[in-house]
Amino acid sequence: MITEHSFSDTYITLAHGNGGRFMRELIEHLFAKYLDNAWLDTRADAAAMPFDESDFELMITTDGFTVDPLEFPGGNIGSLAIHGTVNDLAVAGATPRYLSLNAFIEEGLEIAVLDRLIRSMAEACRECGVDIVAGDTKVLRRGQGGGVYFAVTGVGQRNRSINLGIDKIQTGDCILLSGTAGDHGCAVLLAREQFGLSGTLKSDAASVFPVTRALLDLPGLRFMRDPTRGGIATVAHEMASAVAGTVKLVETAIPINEQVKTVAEILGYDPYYLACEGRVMAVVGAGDAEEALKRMRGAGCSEAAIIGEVQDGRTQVILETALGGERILEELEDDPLPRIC
Amino acid sequence: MITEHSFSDTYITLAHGNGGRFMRELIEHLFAKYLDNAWLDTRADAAAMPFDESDFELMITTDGFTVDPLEFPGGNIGSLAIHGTVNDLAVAGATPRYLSLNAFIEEGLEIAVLDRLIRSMAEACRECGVDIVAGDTKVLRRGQGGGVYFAVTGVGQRNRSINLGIDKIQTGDCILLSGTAGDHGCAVLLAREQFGLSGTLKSDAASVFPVTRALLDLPGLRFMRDPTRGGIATVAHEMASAVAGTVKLVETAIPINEQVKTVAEILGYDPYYLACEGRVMAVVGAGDAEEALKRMRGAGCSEAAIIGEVQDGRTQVILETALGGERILEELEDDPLPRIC
Amino acid sequence: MALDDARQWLDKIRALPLTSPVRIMNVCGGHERSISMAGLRSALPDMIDLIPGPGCPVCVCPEEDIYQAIQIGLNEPDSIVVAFGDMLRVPVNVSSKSVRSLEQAKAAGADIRPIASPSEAVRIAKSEPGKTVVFFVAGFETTCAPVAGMLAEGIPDNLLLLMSGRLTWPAVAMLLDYETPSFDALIAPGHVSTVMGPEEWQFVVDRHGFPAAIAGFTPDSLLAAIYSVLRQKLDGRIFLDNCYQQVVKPHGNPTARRLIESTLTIVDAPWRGIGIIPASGLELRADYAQHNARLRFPVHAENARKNAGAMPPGCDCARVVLGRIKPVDCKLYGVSCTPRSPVGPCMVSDEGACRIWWSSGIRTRSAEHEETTCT
Amino acid sequence: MALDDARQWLDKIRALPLTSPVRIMNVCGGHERSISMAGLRSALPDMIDLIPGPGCPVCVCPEEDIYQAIQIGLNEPDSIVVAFGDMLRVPVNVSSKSVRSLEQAKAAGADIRPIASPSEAVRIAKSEPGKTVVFFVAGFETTCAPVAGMLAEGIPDNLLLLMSGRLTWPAVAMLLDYETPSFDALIAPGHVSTVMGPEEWQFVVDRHGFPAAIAGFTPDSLLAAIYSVLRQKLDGRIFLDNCYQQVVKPHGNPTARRLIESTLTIVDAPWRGIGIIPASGLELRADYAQHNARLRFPVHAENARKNAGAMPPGCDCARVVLGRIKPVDCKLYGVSCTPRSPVGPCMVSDEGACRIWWSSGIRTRSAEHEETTCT
Amino acid sequence: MCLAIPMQIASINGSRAVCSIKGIEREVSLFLLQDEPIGIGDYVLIHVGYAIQKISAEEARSTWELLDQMLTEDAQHA
Amino acid sequence: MCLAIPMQIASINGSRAVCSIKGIEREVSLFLLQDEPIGIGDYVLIHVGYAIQKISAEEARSTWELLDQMLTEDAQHA
Ligand code: SF4
Ligand code: SF4
Ligand SMILES: [Mg+2]
Ligand SMILES: [Mg+2]
Ligand SMILES: [Mg+2]
Ligand SMILES: [Mg+2]
Ligand SMILES: [Mg+2]
Ligand SMILES: [Mg+2]
Ligand SMILES: [Mg+2]
Ligand SMILES: [Mg+2]
Ligand SMILES: [Mg+2]
Ligand SMILES: [Mg+2]
Repeated sequence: MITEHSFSDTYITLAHGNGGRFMRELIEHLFAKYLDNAWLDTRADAAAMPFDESDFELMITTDGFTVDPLEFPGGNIGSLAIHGTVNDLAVAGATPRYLSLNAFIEEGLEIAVLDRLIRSMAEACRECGVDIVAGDTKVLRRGQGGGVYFAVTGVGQRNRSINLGIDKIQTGDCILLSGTAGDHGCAVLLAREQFGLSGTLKSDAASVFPVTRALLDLPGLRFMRDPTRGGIATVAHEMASAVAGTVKLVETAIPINEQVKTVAEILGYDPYYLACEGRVMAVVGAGDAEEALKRMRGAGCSEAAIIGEVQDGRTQVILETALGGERILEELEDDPLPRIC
Repeated sequence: MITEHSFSDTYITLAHGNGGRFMRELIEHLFAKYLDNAWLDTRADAAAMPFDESDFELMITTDGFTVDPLEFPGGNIGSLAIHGTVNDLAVAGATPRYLSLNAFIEEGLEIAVLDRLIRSMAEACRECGVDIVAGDTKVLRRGQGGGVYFAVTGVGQRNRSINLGIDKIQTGDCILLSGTAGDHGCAVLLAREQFGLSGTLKSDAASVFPVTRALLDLPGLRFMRDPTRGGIATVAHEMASAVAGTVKLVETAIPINEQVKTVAEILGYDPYYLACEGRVMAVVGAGDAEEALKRMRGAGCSEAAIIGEVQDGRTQVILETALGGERILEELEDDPLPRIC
Repeated sequence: MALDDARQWLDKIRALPLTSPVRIMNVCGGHERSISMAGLRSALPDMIDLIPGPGCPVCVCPEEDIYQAIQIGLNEPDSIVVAFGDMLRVPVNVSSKSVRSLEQAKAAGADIRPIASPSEAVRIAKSEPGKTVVFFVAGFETTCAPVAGMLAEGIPDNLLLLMSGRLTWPAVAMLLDYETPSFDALIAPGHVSTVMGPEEWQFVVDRHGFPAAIAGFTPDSLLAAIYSVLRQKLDGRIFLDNCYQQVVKPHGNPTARRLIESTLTIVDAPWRGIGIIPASGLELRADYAQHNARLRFPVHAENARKNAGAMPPGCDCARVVLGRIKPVDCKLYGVSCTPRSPVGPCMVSDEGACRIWWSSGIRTRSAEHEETTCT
Repeated sequence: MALDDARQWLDKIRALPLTSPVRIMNVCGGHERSISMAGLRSALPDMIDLIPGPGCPVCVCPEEDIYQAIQIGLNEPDSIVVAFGDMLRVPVNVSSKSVRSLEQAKAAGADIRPIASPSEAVRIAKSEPGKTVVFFVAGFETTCAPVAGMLAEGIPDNLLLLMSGRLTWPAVAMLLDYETPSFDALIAPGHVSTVMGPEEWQFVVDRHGFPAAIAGFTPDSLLAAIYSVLRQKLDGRIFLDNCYQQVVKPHGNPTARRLIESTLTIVDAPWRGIGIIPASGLELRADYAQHNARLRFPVHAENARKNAGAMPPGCDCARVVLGRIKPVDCKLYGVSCTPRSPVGPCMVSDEGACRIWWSSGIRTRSAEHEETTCT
Repeated sequence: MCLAIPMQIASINGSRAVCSIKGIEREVSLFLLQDEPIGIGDYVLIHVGYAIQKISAEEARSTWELLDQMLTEDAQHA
Repeated sequence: MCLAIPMQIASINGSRAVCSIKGIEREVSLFLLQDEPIGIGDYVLIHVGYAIQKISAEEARSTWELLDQMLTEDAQHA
């Protein structure tokens, strides 16, 4: 049953696109309301659908990419668009195959910049073993839009025997993170040269397919997700809602780069809400957690860690602080703003 | 062999996105240069690729949609995005199945407007028998960008026995158009209320799948295309290049709405370059041309016409004028601008 | 119906006992465009040579003025430059890495907007009171009349004009004063005459003894005028025919002429590639000094800028515009100069002779037009 | 290391022989946030009640000032409003269909930009000479010192300030003057003291006999201060302790105090929900009249605007800010007032008591906190 | 140059009018025809949004038609 | 309120300095410390991009530590 929802806003604000609650409600109560069908699952990274009679399901995912600045240490919007799309297929348990690309380019963009972006994109495709098989470009009137937007759709195949899903999560499961949290969000923020800040931090943007492939045949694997917009706290919230229980994260267990911690302190941000673009959050039955950790590390994720667990209790995300206190990690309300307080 | 190309511009201009030569060169010498692979064909409406062992090929297409204004008589950017994507599959001979949707929404857009757009989108999906199975939204900083952009990827299936392509065109073939030319481009222009113009004209935006399905088993059918950006003149150019011959269009045979003619006269535009969003240009062996026309009309296209033919000669598009003179239809150089001369 | 009329005129022309080539010049880009759109050149007997003259206000607009408009857009803070769409792609004489046209200035960040009416300039100025709107006006009498109307009705303080108005008849007078005019008969411009009256063209007949006819822009009106000047030549009866009586009335539009006189003043003016033609320009009267962008802004053209006002090296636009050579006779035609990368202004505008010839499919001198040199 | 220290302090506190509840007020949102981030409330013995006081400059910023900043952004042509990020989401008392916050003004087209330093305000003003940049300054002494520094260094002509500076000690003095203060001991603000010196807080001890300690923002410093005031109370030895000696030096930062005195002036000032506290505001001195947005722009608040400056109906922020009730005691808490749709300012800022309590997971009075009424 | 097209006046409001042709309407200025008797239903020639002349019902013709006719009549009378 | 963090001065240019901590650099103003002897390597407390105080090496402590120590010493001496 679709229930009517009345939006508290009259206008779209940036908060409707930040991965938090406003965006979720916009998708649930507007897009999904109209577009609802048997295969559309707004919570899934990729959609599975019947297509042929063979052993594989066809998997489709799509993402739009906007970054300011277009280029940042560790990547650019071109490579990011490929990694982001491939990752959505990978965490869904699929092998990425084909991509489509839409480029919205702002009037006045330097061709040399575009050249670099598309080149990185091509490199990322080669590295990920995928091909862009359809594309389109539009040029936009000059705005404050930031030069270029990409929309990438990914098509992959998944063995029908794979049975992952957020609804497979159970109380007692362990939560793993394949690397440090928030590097991408923080690296992009630093690259903006706003607030007079600079650092040597690199984005973590990369394909997570090697990691997901390593985990895929682990019997206790329940669910994987790449914590992008909204960071690990937002994924933790999605897990808590799905299981109607408490997700407990342990502050001391979460790997966070020192530079990310420092920037978060300076600006009054919370690193758990900063985006990663090359990490996997995986939920695994407690008995398989150590094995999952070993496999993650074996796939090159030396900083992978078990960062929390799923518990009975109210639907919430709790952070156990270093002092043994507890703090609620609220659902992301809005884009972070620099604070003085 | 990929040859090096040096762009005459330093910056992207609107001309790089208008469907004309500048855009083609941008795609050939930048996007395709880097992204080249066995399946990518920048000239095709949809990409065919092996996927399973059954009777069908998987077809993928993608398009970005930007319209100013977002709503216009006969449609809006929501319905247009579906029709445009479905049409690219349809003219490639495929049956559209699944779509992915990316929405880039500008900060400040009225939610009520977005509501109307997505509703129209859903209606268009139902009418075309397709489902959106993956989606993503991004909110953009306020610019002059026009409120919302959509990127839609379409996946369809095509019987392996179907053998269409621009390279199948032969000298002597006839060219058909399924309805009046330029209605969409002109209706959008009128909806802008720029230049103090208004009219009752409606966009032709619609699914062409009924038309393409009706033509599909005609033995003499060589090629179909929807003449969108750049209009019928641009498609005629693509045909002329493919066959390395002359495409001759007959002015008196091309159905054009009186209002389109008038607006073109007032602003000094050429209607052959104005976009359609619900027409098919089909190339058919001369012997099947009358049958093709009958089928188009049978599929509801009462104004369908045989508008020209493919001839030996220089690679060019010639318009035979009403007075029996000849005029070259040049390749579109640039977006039209209102003229005083 | 007009089409049937056109066919009848065509038949009448074909029936004329022409024995030697006749060169008929038009001085209106609109005529040239109608000729080309209707395919008249290929439909008319070979003996008839239709020659485009200095009829494109875009082509003859001084390079310095376009440069100035570009620089205002790029450099003056909070400026908006508005211009008729035709002007946006005309190149100036700067290196190809610099900003060469108003359109490139727009891509480089200037606020440049194409308009289709002086009313839009006023509307934009009113809706952006914090900005200075500069209306770059290139145009002949027909276009200057609405601009004069706009001025007379009153314009907002923040609307300035960069006037490049031009009168057509002085250019034709200059061509006729040459020792060997490059044409044998004149098709006079219909809409200029609508405003200014047919009388302006009487001098062609009276002083120079050349056949002349005023034409409209439909094939039938153009063909009627072509028929008329051919008959004048054949029969030896030379007079100013008016083949566009629907709108070309005696004395034209007196109100428009009065408004032009009260707001604009006639000045000596440069024509791109031709040089200064005395008393051929329309500039703002002194009462409008506050709205004159030339007076309000510094001349952006650095003195050091090479080739300011000159034609690009190798470009023969000057002689093309004067009807002394045909486009294909320019060495750059189709070589370095094409609509894609125009060298001279004649290759830019839809009204430019070179552009029109290119669009008519004429690609090289040697191919179809060995006979085209007309000097 | 600091964490080990924190554990040691926690152990020392747990070892104290507390027999009755002690209410410890802090007057710094930063303290409140550190307490919440470190989970101190759940880690400390139940007997200890940590009470947030009027320590959030965002919460106490007058509604009229925010309304004024919004109206400047919406109505003054070519204006840019810059403010510290915290201020952007604070709502004013207008209907929910109107523009209620600076962030909504931005969505509605105003040019509103969050900044993280006064230097950015100067940089923006310099890079946009054609615009008027209005820096909306809400802040306590710590923040007013850099603003004073910015002014003393010299600012561009097009940079105006809308000053809502506030002094912290007069608010605490007012609380202590109540018949029944809502707390038993004070944690004094560390960074205010860094600038102004610890001496400002001596009156708490001397005049009122309340235990007091200045704390920094790490758990160890806060726990040291909590330990100190508890020991003071238990041992009956009342003094002003300084648990933040790294930066809180005698007399604070004399340069900063001198700059504040030379650029700003102390005025009676309204605190949102509290009313006017005498001599508690910092406003620009008369020498800076040219830069004073209050003087340069009309007061946008129409007199007709209902509830200007008032608290929203039903909102108990005033008593929350005064420490007289706890957030959960407000009837709107968690009902119509949540961080998602805040009614009062205390639910907006990350430093607002209601927001912090909500973030700590405290959802309803009846559930976990039946005992929370502290009046 | 001077692209202009004929339109019919549909409504007049001071010196502004809405003109139409074949279903397309355009807002135009009548300022240059202020001294002409002009009304709804009249055809005018529009250039850059301004009516520059009233259009009469004549066909495209050349004085030669008249001359030829006169000559023919003369011949018949002779 | 008054979020502030300690950083180390990496370079000084007039009243501006670049400070760093754990690999993050920030441009800050030293204007409020103009009367202090200050140099590269010093730690300062930064609030809204301004250094508001020099940081000394002390630990977080309470006067009670000192008092208790004195009391203990007193007791020992007694
Ligand atoms: S071809 Fe080009 S360079 Fe030559 S005259 Fe024409 S416009 Fe000038
Ligand atoms: S819960 Fe909301 S309304 Fe109540 S005191 Fe707190 S902020 Fe004000
Ligand atoms: Mg996705
Ligand atoms: Mg994604
Ligand atoms: Mg994902
Ligand atoms: Mg496309
Ligand atoms: Mg496509
Ligand atoms: Mg398409
Ligand atoms: Mg297509
Ligand atoms: Mg997504
Ligand atoms: Mg002309
Ligand atoms: Mg505070």
